Amino acid sequence: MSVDLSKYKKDFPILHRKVRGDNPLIYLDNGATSQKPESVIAAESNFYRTINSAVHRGAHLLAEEASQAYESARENLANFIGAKTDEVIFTKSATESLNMIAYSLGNPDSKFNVSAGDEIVVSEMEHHANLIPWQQLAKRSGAKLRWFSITKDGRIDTSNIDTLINKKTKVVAITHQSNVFGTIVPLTEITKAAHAVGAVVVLDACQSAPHFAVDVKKLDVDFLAFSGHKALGPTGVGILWGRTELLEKLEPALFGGSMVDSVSMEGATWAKAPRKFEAGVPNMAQAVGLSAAIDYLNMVGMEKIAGHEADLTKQLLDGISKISGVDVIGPLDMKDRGGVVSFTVDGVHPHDVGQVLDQYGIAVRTGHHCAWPLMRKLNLVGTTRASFHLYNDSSDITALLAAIEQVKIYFKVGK
Amino acid sequence: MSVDLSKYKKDFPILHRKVRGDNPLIYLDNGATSQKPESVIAAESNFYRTINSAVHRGAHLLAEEASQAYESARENLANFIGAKTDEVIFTKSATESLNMIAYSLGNPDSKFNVSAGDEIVVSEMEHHANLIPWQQLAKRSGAKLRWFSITKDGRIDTSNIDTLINKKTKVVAITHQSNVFGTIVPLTEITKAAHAVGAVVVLDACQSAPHFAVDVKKLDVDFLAFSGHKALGPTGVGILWGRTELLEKLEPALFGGSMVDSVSMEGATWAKAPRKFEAGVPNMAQAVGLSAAIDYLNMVGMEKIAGHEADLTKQLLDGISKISGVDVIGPLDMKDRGGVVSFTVDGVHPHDVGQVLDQYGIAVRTGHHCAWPLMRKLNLVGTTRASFHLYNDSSDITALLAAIEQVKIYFKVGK
Amino acid sequence: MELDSLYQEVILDHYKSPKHKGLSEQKDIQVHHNNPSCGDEVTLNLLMSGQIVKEISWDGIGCSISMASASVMSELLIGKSYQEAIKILDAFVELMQSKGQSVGDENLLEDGVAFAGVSKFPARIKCALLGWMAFKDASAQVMA
Amino acid sequence: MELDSLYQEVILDHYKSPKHKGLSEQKDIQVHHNNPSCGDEVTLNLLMSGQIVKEISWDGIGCSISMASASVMSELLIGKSYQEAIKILDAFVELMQSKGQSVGDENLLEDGVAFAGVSKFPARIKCALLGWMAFKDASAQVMA
Ligand SMILES: Cc1ncc(COP(=O)(O)O)c(C=O)c1O
Ligand SMILES: Cc1ncc(COP(=O)(O)O)c(C=O)c1O
Repeated sequence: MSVDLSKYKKDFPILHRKVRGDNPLIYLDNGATSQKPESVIAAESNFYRTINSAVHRGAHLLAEEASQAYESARENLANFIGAKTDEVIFTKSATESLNMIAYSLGNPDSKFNVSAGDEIVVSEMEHHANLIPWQQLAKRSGAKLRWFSITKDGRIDTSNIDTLINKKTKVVAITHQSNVFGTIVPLTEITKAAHAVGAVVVLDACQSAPHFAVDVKKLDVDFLAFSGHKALGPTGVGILWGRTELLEKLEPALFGGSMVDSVSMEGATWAKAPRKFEAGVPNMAQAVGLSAAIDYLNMVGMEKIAGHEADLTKQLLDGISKISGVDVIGPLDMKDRGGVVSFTVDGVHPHDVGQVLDQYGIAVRTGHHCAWPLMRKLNLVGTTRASFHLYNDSSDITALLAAIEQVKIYFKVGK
Repeated sequence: MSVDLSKYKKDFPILHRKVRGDNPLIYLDNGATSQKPESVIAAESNFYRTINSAVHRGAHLLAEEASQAYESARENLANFIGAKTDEVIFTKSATESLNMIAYSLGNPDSKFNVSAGDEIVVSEMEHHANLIPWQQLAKRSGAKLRWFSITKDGRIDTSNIDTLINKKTKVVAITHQSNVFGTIVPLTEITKAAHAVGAVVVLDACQSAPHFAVDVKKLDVDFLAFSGHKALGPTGVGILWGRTELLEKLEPALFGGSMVDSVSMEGATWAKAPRKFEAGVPNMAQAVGLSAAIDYLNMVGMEKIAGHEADLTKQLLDGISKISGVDVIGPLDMKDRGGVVSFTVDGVHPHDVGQVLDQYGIAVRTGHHCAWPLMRKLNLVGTTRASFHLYNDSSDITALLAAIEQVKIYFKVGK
Repeated sequence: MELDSLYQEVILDHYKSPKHKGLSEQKDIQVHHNNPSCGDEVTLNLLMSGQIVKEISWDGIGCSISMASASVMSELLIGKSYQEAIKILDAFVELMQSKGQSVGDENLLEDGVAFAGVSKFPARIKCALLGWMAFKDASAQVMA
Repeated sequence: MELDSLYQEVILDHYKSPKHKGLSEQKDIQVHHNNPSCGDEVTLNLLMSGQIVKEISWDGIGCSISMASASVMSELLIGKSYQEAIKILDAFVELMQSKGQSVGDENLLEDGVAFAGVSKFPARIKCALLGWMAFKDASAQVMA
């Protein structure tokens, strides 16, 4: 059942690079950011070369064409996640998306506003981007921040869900897939509990939307965020999706041009979503580039990408299990698990592991992965993390496993 | 004293386009966004093709190179505005920069925080991006928003500056150059008055920094914002500059990865500026692209650009003064005036003016220019605005003047 | 010239001499619609008599397209039944979305077919629809 | 291999058997420094006796470079005058910024020259400086 996606690798110019001497680049840091196919790079360039102008503003041909391209990008993104077009908001990143929604939910003029006495629920394995904005909202509003614990194998402990999510809960903000463990959360259980008490669910889809099919209606969440740059798209663009009924009831968080219905010196009223949430001249070229990335993902097929990444994950888990002194952090089985594998090497700091791998042309991430509370909980200084995308292949895993053996030799592990 | 920049036009691919039949594109909508030279487009593409990876995060060669490119871009931007490197923060746009600083100044944990009883001063000719964030801060904090009036010829009326800026004033947020009139504000008078009462000055440099030399030290302001896309740079990147001493005392507004000093489930502490203000994987390719735009501007020379735009402005003002039924909105003289000219045609709505100009390949902006309160004040439904950059030339003005005559004929003005 | 397909003589005539402009005292309801991207505004008074559109009066500021369209709309819809009015409105909206592919049903739309060319200028479609949307909103509220 | 210029034998030795690690009771001041991008941490106790660095003890978690560097730093600076210590510190910082162009002054830096290779790896410079910056901070506070 192995999936062959080898023909796509040639579309990614950077993967032809040699690094550290004559090593071909083996890029396994996709959890941090993904590489871009030529079609995405060209989409951004072509925008500048042919139709660049401020959308929704000018009375001229370029503005018409730019607006058309920008709004088509929105439609394409909406289809990608099973949403309505006007529910998709272009932001600069998932980080901005999550901060925006936290500000909006905390605005006293929002119909749905978080205030003192309310509770916000997150988990111990959130990325800082889905933790600190909620800490800050709690601080501003007087609401209380609570969280799901993590089990030893890196899954969310839902044993206390009935008390954790209760009548005071207004927001449950949770990651779809852990950027440290690769574990996929039991979302149905969580959305059911949240909706039963009238709370909204904010999903951090940074590590899921770029790697397997995500449908907001099927997931039954209320808000969703992800970054374009992890989904083969340009840097500088992210997505915030929200249900129409909720977007209508929320105040925006960023104020400026193109988001108003009317303005006087004393105050302003807002346009409808998505405009309301997109103040200023937007990141047009990046939105158009992200749309090209979505086209590329659709062309390859999200099912195939997920299958391919599962194959690679299994190969790496199997390989590591055969190396003494090297431990996987997170589940060893393939159940509810994406293409992210964290591991440690006995007595060798992750930073040093990464440095040796780099010498062989292998790019991984080392450290706390912006999930510092999780590292403390696990009593780890950090991990080394390999994470995949469609252009990785079995030979990358073989090379990684061989290089891990070299790490052990270099640092005399077990000697 | 006329400046010839004609050799640079070829560097801008979009300017070779034909529009609406066989008309060469005459792009006079630079106040909304500027066009990009090939070197900027290439800088962004090359980032993706050669070194794309998450800055400050990976322990591998690409991450080293990307971090180096990103931080060099910061240094380049800092030099461009006479700032220290660590004072320059990459945002997504001027709109974000201005919103961020408004949030930061309103955070009760900021040493310098705006609260009830304080006053915020703006002007009647602010762009919505430098008005609504302050309205909202006033609303959140209980502070009072006050403003400078505008004289009939589009200048700031400073006659009441002594009462307007007083001991209660905490922030003066002002545009450097009006995006409607092209008028440059009397900044020295304003910064003196503000600093005398201990208020900070936030400068909206959207229409100045891309067009003439701006030095934050000489201007003696405290914060400054501008957008990359108006300065020949990519979309999706802006600058927020702030004085070191002030940045140190401010809480950030956007929370997430790479901006922390330490994080627990209960709370977090922040890294130093600029990191503190750059949560998440940044818009790296756009920052690098903007740096290439700055290189381009420096290569041409900001003095030459300003001189060239002054020539074009004078030509247009002179030309319009000779057409009956067509009026310039804003000063008719060249004193303290940049390359933006707003005008009206008797009995023809700006939208219709723009449409006719478009038919001749001329791209202008029509409407309220995101300065709605100003339009109300002037009793105008809007204006038609021509705005320049270095690639415009005298023949563009000649074509515009001829097309304005056609507007009059088409709509039978004066018949 | 492409421009002539946008600015039909009929449109310029209605712009210079708009019909039913100036708000009448008699009304069941008043609505205010605007187009924030260009600042165009329309205030519309509607008086129904049972199922029949008895009177439409309006005022506003805006470009030739938005003003002429409000004028044509009021002339067309006054005296029609609510059902007929909505049918005409739907036909007009469809024409606007036709991207220059439709000439419009002259029996139904009368002077309204002059706006066929607008559908080739995406930025102007909102202008042409401003008055119509105000009527749609007002009549829906009265008939509710 | 380029890697060997980074991980000199001296560095790996100090990493395996760090000197002055373990916080001593005697101190004028304690400082805590960390490197948020990788999570490395150092706590440093400093005891001065007049102008003389009497004792440095430290604890921490981090990579081989940061731990070995703290070890080398404490060994080097104990017993030196404040002035000498700062001179050595400045020389070490300069070496780190040399982008592989300097081999370092062995008379001044002793084992510290083993870190010359670090200067070719921009991401690791912060690691090598962690303990040194903690000393700089602590001594400046005591001497202030
Ligand atoms: C004076 C002024 N301020 C602020 C802005 C907002 O810039 P942006 O939309 O790029 O954020 C603009 C341009 O739209 C402007 O002209
Ligand atoms: C799970 C998760 N959430 C949020 C983020 C933040 O994304 P960005 O830095 O692109 O805003 C990331 C990636 O860094 C992530 O992996």
